[in-house]
Amino acid sequence: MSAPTAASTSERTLTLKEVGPAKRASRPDEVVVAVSPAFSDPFTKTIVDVPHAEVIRQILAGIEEQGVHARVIKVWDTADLAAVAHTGARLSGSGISIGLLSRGTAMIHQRDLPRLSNLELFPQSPLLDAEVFRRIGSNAAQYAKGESPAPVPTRNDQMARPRWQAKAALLHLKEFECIVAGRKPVEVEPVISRA
Amino acid sequence: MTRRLVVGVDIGNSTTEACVAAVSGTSVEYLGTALTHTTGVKGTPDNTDGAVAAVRRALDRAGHTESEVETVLLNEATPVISGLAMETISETIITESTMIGHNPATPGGEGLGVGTTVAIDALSGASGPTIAVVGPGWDFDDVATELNAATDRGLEVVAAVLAHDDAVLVVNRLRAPIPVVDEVGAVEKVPLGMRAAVEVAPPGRTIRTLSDSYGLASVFELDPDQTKHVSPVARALTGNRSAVVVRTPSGDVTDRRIPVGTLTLRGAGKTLQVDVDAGAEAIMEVLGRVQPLDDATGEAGTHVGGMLAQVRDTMTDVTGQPAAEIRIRDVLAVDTFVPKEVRGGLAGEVAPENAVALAAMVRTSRSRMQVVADEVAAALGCRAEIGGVEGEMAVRGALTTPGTAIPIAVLDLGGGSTDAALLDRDGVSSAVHVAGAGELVTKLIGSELALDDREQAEAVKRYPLAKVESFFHVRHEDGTVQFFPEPLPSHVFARVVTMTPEGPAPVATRHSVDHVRRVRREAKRKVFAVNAVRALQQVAPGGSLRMLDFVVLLGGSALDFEIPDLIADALAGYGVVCGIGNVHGSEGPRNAVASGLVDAHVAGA
Amino acid sequence: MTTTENRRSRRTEILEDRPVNLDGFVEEWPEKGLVAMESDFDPQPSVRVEGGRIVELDGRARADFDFMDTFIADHAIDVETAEEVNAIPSVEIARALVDPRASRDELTRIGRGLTPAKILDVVKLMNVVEIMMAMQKMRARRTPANQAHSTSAKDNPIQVAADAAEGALRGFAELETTLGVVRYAPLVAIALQVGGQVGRGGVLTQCALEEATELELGMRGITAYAETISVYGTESVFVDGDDTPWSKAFLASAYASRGIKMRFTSGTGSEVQMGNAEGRSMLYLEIRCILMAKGAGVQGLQNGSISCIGVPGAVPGGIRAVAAENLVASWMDLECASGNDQSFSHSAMRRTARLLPQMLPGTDFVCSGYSAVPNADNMFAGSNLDTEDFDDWNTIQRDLQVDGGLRHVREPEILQVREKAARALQAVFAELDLPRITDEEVEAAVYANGSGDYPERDVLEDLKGAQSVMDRGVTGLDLVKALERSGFHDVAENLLTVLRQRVSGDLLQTSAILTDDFVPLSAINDANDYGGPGSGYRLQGERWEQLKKLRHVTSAEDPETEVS
Amino acid sequence: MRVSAPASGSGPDLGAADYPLSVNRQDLLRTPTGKPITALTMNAVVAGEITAEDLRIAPETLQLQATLAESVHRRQLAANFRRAAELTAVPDAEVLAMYNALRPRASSKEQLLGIAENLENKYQATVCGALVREAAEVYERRDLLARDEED
Repeated sequence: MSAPTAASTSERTLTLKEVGPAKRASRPDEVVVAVSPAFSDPFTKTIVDVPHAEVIRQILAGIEEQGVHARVIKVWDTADLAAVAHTGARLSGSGISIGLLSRGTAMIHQRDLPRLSNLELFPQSPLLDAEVFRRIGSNAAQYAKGESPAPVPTRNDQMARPRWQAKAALLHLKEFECIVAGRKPVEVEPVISRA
Repeated sequence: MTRRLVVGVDIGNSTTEACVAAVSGTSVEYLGTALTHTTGVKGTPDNTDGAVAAVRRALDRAGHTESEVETVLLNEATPVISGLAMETISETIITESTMIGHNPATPGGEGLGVGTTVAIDALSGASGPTIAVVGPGWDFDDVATELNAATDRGLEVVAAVLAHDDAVLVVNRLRAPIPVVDEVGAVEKVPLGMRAAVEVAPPGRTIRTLSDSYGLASVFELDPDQTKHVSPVARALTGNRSAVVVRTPSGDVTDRRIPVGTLTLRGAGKTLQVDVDAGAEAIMEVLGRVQPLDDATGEAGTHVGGMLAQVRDTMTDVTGQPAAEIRIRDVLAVDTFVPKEVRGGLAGEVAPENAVALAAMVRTSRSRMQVVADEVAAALGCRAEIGGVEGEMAVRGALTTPGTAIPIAVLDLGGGSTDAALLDRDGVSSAVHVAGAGELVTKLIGSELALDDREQAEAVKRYPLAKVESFFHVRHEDGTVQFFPEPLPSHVFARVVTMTPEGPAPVATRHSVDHVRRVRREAKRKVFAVNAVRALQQVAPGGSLRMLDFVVLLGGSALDFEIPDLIADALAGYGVVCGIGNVHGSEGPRNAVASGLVDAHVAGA
Repeated sequence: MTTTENRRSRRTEILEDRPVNLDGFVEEWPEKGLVAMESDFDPQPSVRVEGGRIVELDGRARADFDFMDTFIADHAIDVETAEEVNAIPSVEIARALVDPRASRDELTRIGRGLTPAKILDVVKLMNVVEIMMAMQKMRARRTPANQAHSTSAKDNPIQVAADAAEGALRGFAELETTLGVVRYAPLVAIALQVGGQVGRGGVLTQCALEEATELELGMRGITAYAETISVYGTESVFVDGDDTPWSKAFLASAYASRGIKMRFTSGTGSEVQMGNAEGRSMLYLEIRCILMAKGAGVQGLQNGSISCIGVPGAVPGGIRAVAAENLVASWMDLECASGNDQSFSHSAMRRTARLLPQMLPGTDFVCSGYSAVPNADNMFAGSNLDTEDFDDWNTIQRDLQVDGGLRHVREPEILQVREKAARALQAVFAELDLPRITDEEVEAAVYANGSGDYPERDVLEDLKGAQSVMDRGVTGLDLVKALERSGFHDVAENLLTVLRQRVSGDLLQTSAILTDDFVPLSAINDANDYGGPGSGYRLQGERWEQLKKLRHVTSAEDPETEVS
Repeated sequence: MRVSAPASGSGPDLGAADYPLSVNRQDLLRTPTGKPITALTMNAVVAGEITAEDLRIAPETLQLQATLAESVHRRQLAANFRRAAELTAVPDAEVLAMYNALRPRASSKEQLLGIAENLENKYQATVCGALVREAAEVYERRDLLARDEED
């Protein structure tokens, strides 16, 4: 069987089209994906160059494959992962959310948890690839269905520190620059197009 | 009358108990008890450390010092070693990749599609009803685009088989939905150009056609001979929500027995042999014909032989008795099943294979308790003597349970063996040890649930189950709901948990609470209820349980939340009063032997 | 393909493949504090005293003080001398730091009155060699020492005991452990203590945990000191860490009240890493941490960026700033455990260069965690140095004639202490009724390198045993009794002597360690008296003879043989 | 060189030459139970005469170490030892509870002042009490007292 077609490797781009203020939904079969202020604009890829288009596409695919509905919101007034994720969880009909920072760091959160807690945390952004994002989406959807998914295995690399610690700090600072204090979260429609 | 400080010590298989008493004349005042792990194998000099530790700790609790102790009383403990082994005795094999029978969590579409298997990148040359086979590396968007394009060209694409977990995604993007089975890891092994069928049932249902022999016959236009041949395939697919069957010239699904060796049982003047793969019932039936068992051996070079040899070697190490003199005096065989990956499977299919678990038990006549007594005496600077045989002492201790009377039988439910003892009206006592107890239960639970963590299997055995339904409530296995004022820890969210004293602990399983509970209770029943009857029959007058009036349960497993009930149920038909020991009306099922030793000492003095 | 646009030279390809290019480097961004020590956004030094109180600090009036300013002004700085010493031109102070004729006492007197910005102003004038010159003089204890990490990826107590014994024998004065599974802590802490006292009587041990458990193990005498008490340079990050200078100062007194040695932890880069550097340079914020520690009255500080080393390591001059922060800790008269304790670079050359500014002048603890286990077993996420580097370290000591606190030990001696440590722990576990240690495990411990070389433990039983240690209230004294009863008289005596030290409080004084003869050696009775060439600590005599030994040295007498 | 200590402690004059006390001034060292440090022998341990309580530091010893620290110009270290001397009387659990109460936004001003009073009145811990009072004041100014509604 041959390799995938060339089309699949061509770059996709992501636009987050604002549709209005993010509201609390009541449908129990949804997962909210909450992204940080700089996600998709001005940043377009994670710390290890996974395009944001692919991050969102894989997370949404993971959710859809489980037969669960997804809603994407952008959080403007904080770039703290736990706060971003918890904002999403409080708006989510199922109470389950995925928080995402521009550099790729991710977290699955639940409405009733304290803000600083989480269901699953993926702190090592350099180790997150498309496959992991798919599994994060899939697990979040399974939590929403009341199932018990096996946690996505987290990886660890002692040498991530010398390679990525400073870049992560830099991306973090840049993301902070994009915070709009006092601006409420906005519901967005992810538009993914192929170049 | 002088007051003397006496300590009774019971060295058991896994725990050593001590009980401090002040004795003056015939009056006994119990001052304190303590429990430690037994050091070394019961009945060997290694026991000294644990015995001394238990005495010291009990004294500590009673507020006394070593120098005040007059006598330490030890039980005559027979070394008992138990061994466990488990052998899988059946195996499912798929040849020529005939079948994909795994149960992906999320297949796509619904219905049955019958056609010829074609690789997705060869669709342009295909014709007629086609089943697309999609390898790894294909993105779901691209798969959907290809399939839609093929349909637009007029190709009749009736189903698809995917490597990745993409079925719902692909179906959602097709203009005309088709049944799709996904997560087929070894999809490249699917034979191409063959007639095949893909079936997906609606959510909550199971497939109808491919799990039925005549359904398969209709799909593949089989004659009666061929239909006989495919019936194992149908059987293997029963209960699945989705399946793929490929018709190949000699493809097959077989279910074969694995020879794992022969067990030779000798006793009652007979020597009988039984194949272990014949199953537990056959083994226990043969065992019944050679009671009392003199020895058991396994065929050399087989797993059974290896296991029995290992039990014997351990015994040689601890007693110094030559291996040739060591006798295996009891065997318990239990039927179980082990989830195993199917050989030849394409998607990591797992089948529950039959297995037999064996517990074997060895005894030796050569107890070395006198050495322990001498060493204890030296360490504590007091007298130490062997105060009695444990079975008799246990009965004596059990008799202090309010509401009991002679004749009385005790059942000591331990870790490695289940022990029974009887005191009859004539004051004659007898005792027996049978193989299989708590450790075997843990092993059965662990393997049937495929838990690779013994801690979790142990927790499933010990504590009731619940499902964490939100951060603030759990549903217990009996259906009741419990609320919590503080949120539960996040790692138990949505999981099946054991309700341990430290709070809910997750069980790494996708099975429901009901399933886990069934496995747990069945494991306990297969070991303890069976052994209770077996052991009591060996001490009961004439082997008849009806001759028993009172049965008292002792030992750690008597504290279990359901084992006493399971045993009581098993004994209910014999008109026996069965309950949990409460030594001296206060100690529960603990300390029967230790306090029995003190009582015997006082009575004899 | 015929385009040459993307063609690279063979040499570029070779350079591209060098390990150093796996490290990450970033440009400075001073507005956000992503800058080592030279920033236009750091405050200018100033101080004003009114009515015995500091009312202005580094350009900020008292009404505008954040809690770091308040704590430093009220606790760290000598009000009587502040205006006087801050008026001394920075260049004079910097030169005095380097000048052997200026005494350490005089410089600590000046240091006691300086503001954070003034201290920064001084060290900014110094290049890395001058920083090393100053460190040589300002280190509190005359004799340098070293600290080890002794951990196990499987939290295997037998491994920790054996590696602790070997580490102690190789020369580490302090041993630190931590856990993968926190509930294992009591068993691993016991193993560290027993193994350490087998390797060399008098070695001090520590188990890094959350505050309450760490304090409890210390109170019981199962561990001897504590270190992981983190402080930060901005108010917001301090609060994010759920502490304040007052809570940490109280905790410092709590440790001292139980006779337990303790030091704080801080380091450059932590604030910017957390996104709240308030526009200050990394070193300026670290100087605030150092003064906060000083004001709390804690005897010492672990600094040198520690777990944030990837941040200063990625900016220009970052490693110079790290050397400077160690210097400032020493100058402020604190014990300094000087970093080099976290994985730093893919490049062996860079790892060594990062180490030299502490190793060459010597510090109180050159590494605040040299991994005395393979890095794969290092539960502090890997160190700058591990067991594979022992022979390199010993050779560098011999080449440059510097004392980095370690020595080469012949294998038979190492095997002997590893076996004894495992046996002693086996006996202690048996005495305390803890899960059995088999002879097979002891045998494995003698010859093992990492956790994979040991038989698997029954984790469930171990965790039950660990819980029973806590429930039964087992103390250091119980370990002494268990060792004595099981015939390990010398080890029992060693441990009892260490425990007795907490009654005297001698180990609470600055930079205290215990010698082989159990004599407390601190900045009081072993005060650094460096005064230029020929003075201070000199590697000579018996110790130098020790350090001349390596694994393979050709005999001069008989060149066909080796001495070791 | 012998430096005389400032008069803040009431114990003997101590200087650098007295250090280490465990070697040079064993005469000054007692356990909280009143035993001389020389009584902490292995024989005594084996005979069961030593308890964990004997292996703690006495407040008097912390005052001695404070005097020593002052003699070598370590003012803050000495102050810490004097606070520690006061805390020897406070039970372990209470020490930890006080520490937790001092964490940011963990206590109201009244709660902190209550802790200070308790330290001063129950344990005569005036130096520690002052530290807590100071914290209460700074926390109020920096908005670090407990808030009614915590998100």
